[in-house]
Amino acid sequence: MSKKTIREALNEALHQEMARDGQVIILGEDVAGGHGGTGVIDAYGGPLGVTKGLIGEFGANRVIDTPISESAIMGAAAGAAATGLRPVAELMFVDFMGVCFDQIFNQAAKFRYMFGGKTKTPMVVRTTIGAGMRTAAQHSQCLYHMFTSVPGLKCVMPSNAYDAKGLLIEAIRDDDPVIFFENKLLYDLACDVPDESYAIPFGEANVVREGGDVTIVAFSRMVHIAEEAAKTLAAEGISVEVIDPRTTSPLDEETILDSVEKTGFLVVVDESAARCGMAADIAGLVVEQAFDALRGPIIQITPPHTPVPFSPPLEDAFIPTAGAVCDAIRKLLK
Amino acid sequence: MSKKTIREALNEALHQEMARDGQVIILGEDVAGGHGGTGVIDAYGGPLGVTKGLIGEFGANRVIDTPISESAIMGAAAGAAATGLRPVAELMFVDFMGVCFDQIFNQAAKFRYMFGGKTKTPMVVRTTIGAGMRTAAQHSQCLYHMFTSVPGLKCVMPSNAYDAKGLLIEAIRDDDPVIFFENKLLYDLACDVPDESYAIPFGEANVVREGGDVTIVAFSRMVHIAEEAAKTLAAEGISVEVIDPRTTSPLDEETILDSVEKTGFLVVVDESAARCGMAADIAGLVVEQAFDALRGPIIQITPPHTPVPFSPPLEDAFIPTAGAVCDAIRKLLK
Amino acid sequence: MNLGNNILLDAYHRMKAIREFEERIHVENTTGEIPGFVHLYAGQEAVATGVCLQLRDSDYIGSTHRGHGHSIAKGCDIEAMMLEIYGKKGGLCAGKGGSMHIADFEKGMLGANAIVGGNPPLVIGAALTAKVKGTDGVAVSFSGDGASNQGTTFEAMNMAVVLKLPVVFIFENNGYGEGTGCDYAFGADSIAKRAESFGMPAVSVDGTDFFAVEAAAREAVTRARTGQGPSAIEASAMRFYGHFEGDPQAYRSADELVELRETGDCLKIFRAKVEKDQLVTADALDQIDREVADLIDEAVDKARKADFPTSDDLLTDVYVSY
Amino acid sequence: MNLGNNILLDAYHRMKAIREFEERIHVENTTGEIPGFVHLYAGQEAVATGVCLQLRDSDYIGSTHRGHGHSIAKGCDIEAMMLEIYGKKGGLCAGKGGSMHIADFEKGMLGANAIVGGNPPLVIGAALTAKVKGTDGVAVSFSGDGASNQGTTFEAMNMAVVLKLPVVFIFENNGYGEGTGCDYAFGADSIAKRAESFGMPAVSVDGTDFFAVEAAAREAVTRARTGQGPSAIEASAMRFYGHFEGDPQAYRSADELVELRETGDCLKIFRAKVEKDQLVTADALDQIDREVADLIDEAVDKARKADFPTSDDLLTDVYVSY
Ligand SMILES: Cc1ncc(C[n+]2csc(CCOP(=O)(O)OP(=O)(O)O)c2C)c(N)n1
Ligand SMILES: Cc1ncc(C[n+]2csc(CCOP(=O)(O)OP(=O)(O)O)c2C)c(N)n1
Ligand SMILES: [Mg+2]
Ligand SMILES: [Mg+2]
Repeated sequence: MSKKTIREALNEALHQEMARDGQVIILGEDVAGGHGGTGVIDAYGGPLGVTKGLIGEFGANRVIDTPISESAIMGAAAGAAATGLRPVAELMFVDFMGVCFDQIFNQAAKFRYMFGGKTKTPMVVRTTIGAGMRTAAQHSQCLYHMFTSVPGLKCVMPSNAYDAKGLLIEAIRDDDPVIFFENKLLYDLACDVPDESYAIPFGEANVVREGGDVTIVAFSRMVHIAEEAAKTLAAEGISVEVIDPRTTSPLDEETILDSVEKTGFLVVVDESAARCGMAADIAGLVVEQAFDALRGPIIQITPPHTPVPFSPPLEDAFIPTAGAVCDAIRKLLK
Repeated sequence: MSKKTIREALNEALHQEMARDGQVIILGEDVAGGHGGTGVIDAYGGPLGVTKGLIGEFGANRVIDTPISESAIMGAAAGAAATGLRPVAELMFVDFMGVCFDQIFNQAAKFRYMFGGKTKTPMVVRTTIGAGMRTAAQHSQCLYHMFTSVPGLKCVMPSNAYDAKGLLIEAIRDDDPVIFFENKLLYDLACDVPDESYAIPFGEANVVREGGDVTIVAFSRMVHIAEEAAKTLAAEGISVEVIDPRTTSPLDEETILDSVEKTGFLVVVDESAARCGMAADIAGLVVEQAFDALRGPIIQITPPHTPVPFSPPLEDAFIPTAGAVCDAIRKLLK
Repeated sequence: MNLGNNILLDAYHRMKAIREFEERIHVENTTGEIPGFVHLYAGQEAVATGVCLQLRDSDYIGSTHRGHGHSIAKGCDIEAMMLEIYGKKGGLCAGKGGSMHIADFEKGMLGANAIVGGNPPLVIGAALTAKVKGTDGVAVSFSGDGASNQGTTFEAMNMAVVLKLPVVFIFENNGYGEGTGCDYAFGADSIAKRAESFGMPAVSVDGTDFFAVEAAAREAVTRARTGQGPSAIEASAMRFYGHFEGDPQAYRSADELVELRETGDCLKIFRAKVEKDQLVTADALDQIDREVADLIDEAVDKARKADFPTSDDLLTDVYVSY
Repeated sequence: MNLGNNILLDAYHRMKAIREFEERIHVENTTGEIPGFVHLYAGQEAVATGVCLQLRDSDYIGSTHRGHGHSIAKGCDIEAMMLEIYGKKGGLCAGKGGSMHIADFEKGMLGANAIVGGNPPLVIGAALTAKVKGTDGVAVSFSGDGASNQGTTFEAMNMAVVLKLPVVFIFENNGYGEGTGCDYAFGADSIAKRAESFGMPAVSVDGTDFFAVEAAAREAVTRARTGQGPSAIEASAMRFYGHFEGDPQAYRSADELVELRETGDCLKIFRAKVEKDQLVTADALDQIDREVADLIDEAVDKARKADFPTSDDLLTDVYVSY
């Protein structure tokens, strides 16, 4: 056990799974990098460094650099998964889903159902999400609400390094297509992570913080915003329960509903979308399943219905803040 | 004024707008059809007949058959819109969004914002939605929840011929990118439609039926399912208000909230998705904005979280039914 | 090369089975018992057959919306296919897929595909499996002339060359994509030449000539199987029926259709050739005709009588586990 | 063809302005004041300039993530660009777009584009406008070697040929897509040949030779302007810096970078040529150097001092009306 960043934890998970199972392969743009250049191979190791060192250990037959052709990458992963491999494909930024979504949502996601249960598609798509890096409208989105709405896909979004490793190992071993969302701003966040291999089951929320007055459900980096808010409010005597579902599909409905039964108040903090996003999804679940427990409106803290702006003050105003969460909760409990 | 089907109403809207404004063009696969064949031109007039006759009147310079290249079609429409035309592009089935979504959600939708308000993109994407035609998992989806979640897009889904004509004319005249969702099962549905041109503003819900006991919000074909349920329940003494928002983005929040203030109960009937769909969106809105008026849980009647199945009994079980709506309301009011 | 009696009879059997299957669906479709869209493959039988004859069960093919022919040629069970097309529980996909999604992984049939250009990326994935595992497996993508203009198809071709994958891209040029002529929708002169410019060998063949398709496919499949990378074949053969059943085909002249039946029928052409060269006897072919007719009769009969799935089946098979 | 003194000075001014702009951002970026990703165009100036010299304000170009050079060559205001890159309210896009989204419709700059392969479909749309309206407008798409493998790019090429649109596709082969060599990612031998197989004239030129680019672009733009349809140009010129600022470039050898500066500098090559042939005086070029240096100084200075937008601006400009 030692402190590892999310980047390191993911890299370790990939190393361990590739060593364990020869069917696991990696493919994507610059997952190694350097092919066809005058410098060294593994020059990138993934644009954000997560796949570094894998080609050295497992070779170019299993760590496969591709052209910039996302439909071909996702299709190759799906086709390989259906015929006996366990590909981990990289979609560099989730914002690029628009050039390859068909292979994910119409092909991989639907194979098993369309074919009457006669196949499985054990692939993982690793992709990055999140605003805050000043990368503007086409490199900062979360978009996991769209994937969550697709039957046949599983959606995973770790908020810390321990979960990142355990969930990625689970994703690789899972027999269904899994979309694994990594928040760009969290890669350097470290915590204690066991050296040995372990898997965290999907559909089991992490109660990050227990509390009795109000429930916050938050995803990915927003978990940290929620925790920050919870700490501030604790000093004011407000006891906040923070739930990190970790996977949106499957979703641990029970933990959320139980918490609201206890607190009577719910705030959802989510970066995906102001409309038809995860916040609405959770609110809709709770007002249908736990109405009698509710003692006030369900508050959705999301970005506004705008693209992600470039300029720092605009982007900062775009992303949900702990301050906004605190304000909402204070108002709710007044 | 005479009875017209939705197909005829849409065709008339296109005729009138093309005649009125030389900047309006149509492009897509087989919007005329017959080019390069041994038979006649306008052999298709749109795969579902909506654009029939237009090439005869406006010529191949303005009614443009394309290769099967949806990214190029949507991109061409966006690029043309940004440079001075008003393209109406056809995406034959919304299920094909996966091969061209980038041009819609990252390009057309975001131009204005990314470019600081210095451009406009007046394009319409006409597309078909809906299960019930036994066309299975890749030709039966609704998916408008995904488009609704995208800032910069407007989303329109008429449920009758009168609205179809007025909303399509509005869409063509609108200066923002509009996605226009036509339910395949409604094309032959007729009602009185004025011969002259008229526009229906976006963001104004149609209260299809007034009632005091419970509010139903329903979209596209589900409006008819809701009406059917309302009729059945009326005979049992339950007075149902049925709201057809007609556009999901912008959304007429006020009409929905006012209705729930009056009735205290809400059921959302929607075919788009069981997760992160329009039903959750509306439920989330209402539990945040009209909590105090709510007298019971908000019920979401949607298809299950499965792809659309092919076999008739399965597909019939997949689509929300009036029976299910009635049951839910009876239980709610008990 | 001399193919030998058994192979020729096998080829004729597959082609005839496809023809009979499609002709029969054309008839049965009018009863209203067949749900949804069907796209018939009749006229193009020599292509699927000439190609699939080169393949083993462990090789994979990816197909299109017009997939019955590929499925039959690859060895899918005809009865189970017919049940699927009727939406019955005993169908190859338990009634959940229908005509546009017939798949049979045991037979190396990766699936019909209702997205034009949907299958080429998937097929390179199947080829990648063979390459990574070091088997001598081959994967074949069938696409139409229309699909040859879809971006996904281009990407798959380039990636196959880059990764030197054991793939063959078959482009079936049947003259039309829906109601638009290939010559209109295709900017260049030749699908084969365009494929070649992606860095792989490519040829054009007459898709109504089984022997031409067979020879080209043999070469391409051998190339793939021996680690020499991808190739492409453009095979031209018109479809006998409309784009889908119910298509009035106003984009085609009556003359075209008459001439097609006269000069473009791959079964007639095959029969004429093998009888003339005395490669197989007319009797043997007649015998196959009868067998196939019985087979299809029985398949339709069983499909009509079989049970539908029930609403209990709606929620199963979405995930392996959830 | 003799270009004349004015044109040559104009060309040098544009190229030098691009170079200075990029070199300066390379330096300023280390201060931490420039938000986000920047991708520098230095090394490829002759391409943007040789092409954009053929264009009018009413013609359109579509660009990439590496778009500063195209923007400057097309006439975008340098100060407003710099403000945009610094995220300031007075920027060309009001600070909402940044380096990867610079656009200026008044100048026919349809936008940088952060999606690889994003612009070719849009550019054919601009060309469609010209065709439908019957103007003699032209639209030019700039793409990288990496983007040449993206499906959207292929689709745009085919559609442009089918509709005979006034488009020129420029492929800037700078040897790399991110950290992957073009030779690896590209299955065929030549981007130009592949483009040609789509049914349009295509040539390869040395992208460090302004005169070669200029001549090829003139021919292609004239072809488009006179209704003869699309063409393609592959122009090879390496980028001087990393893929993005901060890229350690381990995929490139030190030798490559040294040699590049020595033999692949389009500005040096231009200067040597025009001075040797006595087309313009060294003085005149030096004068431009000074002007440009001042221009960029001032732009950086203004950009640093300018105001950021405020949170009030967050919600505006999503829709024309909502
Ligand atoms: C992405 C996509 N676009 C459009 C369609 C509608 N569509 C189905 S088949 C077809 C024509 C395909 O033509 P071709 O590839 O030549 O195959 P053929 O039908 O001739 O066998 C079209 C346009 C689709 N299913 N998917
Ligand atoms: C669809 C998509 N895929 C991947 C990326 C990430 N990316 C940005 S630039 C780039 C390399 C592009 O290479 P090339 O087209 O040669 O342009 P260059 O950077 O050399 O100018 C990549 C992979 C992206 N922005 N969009
Ligand atoms: Mg065809
Ligand atoms: Mg490059």
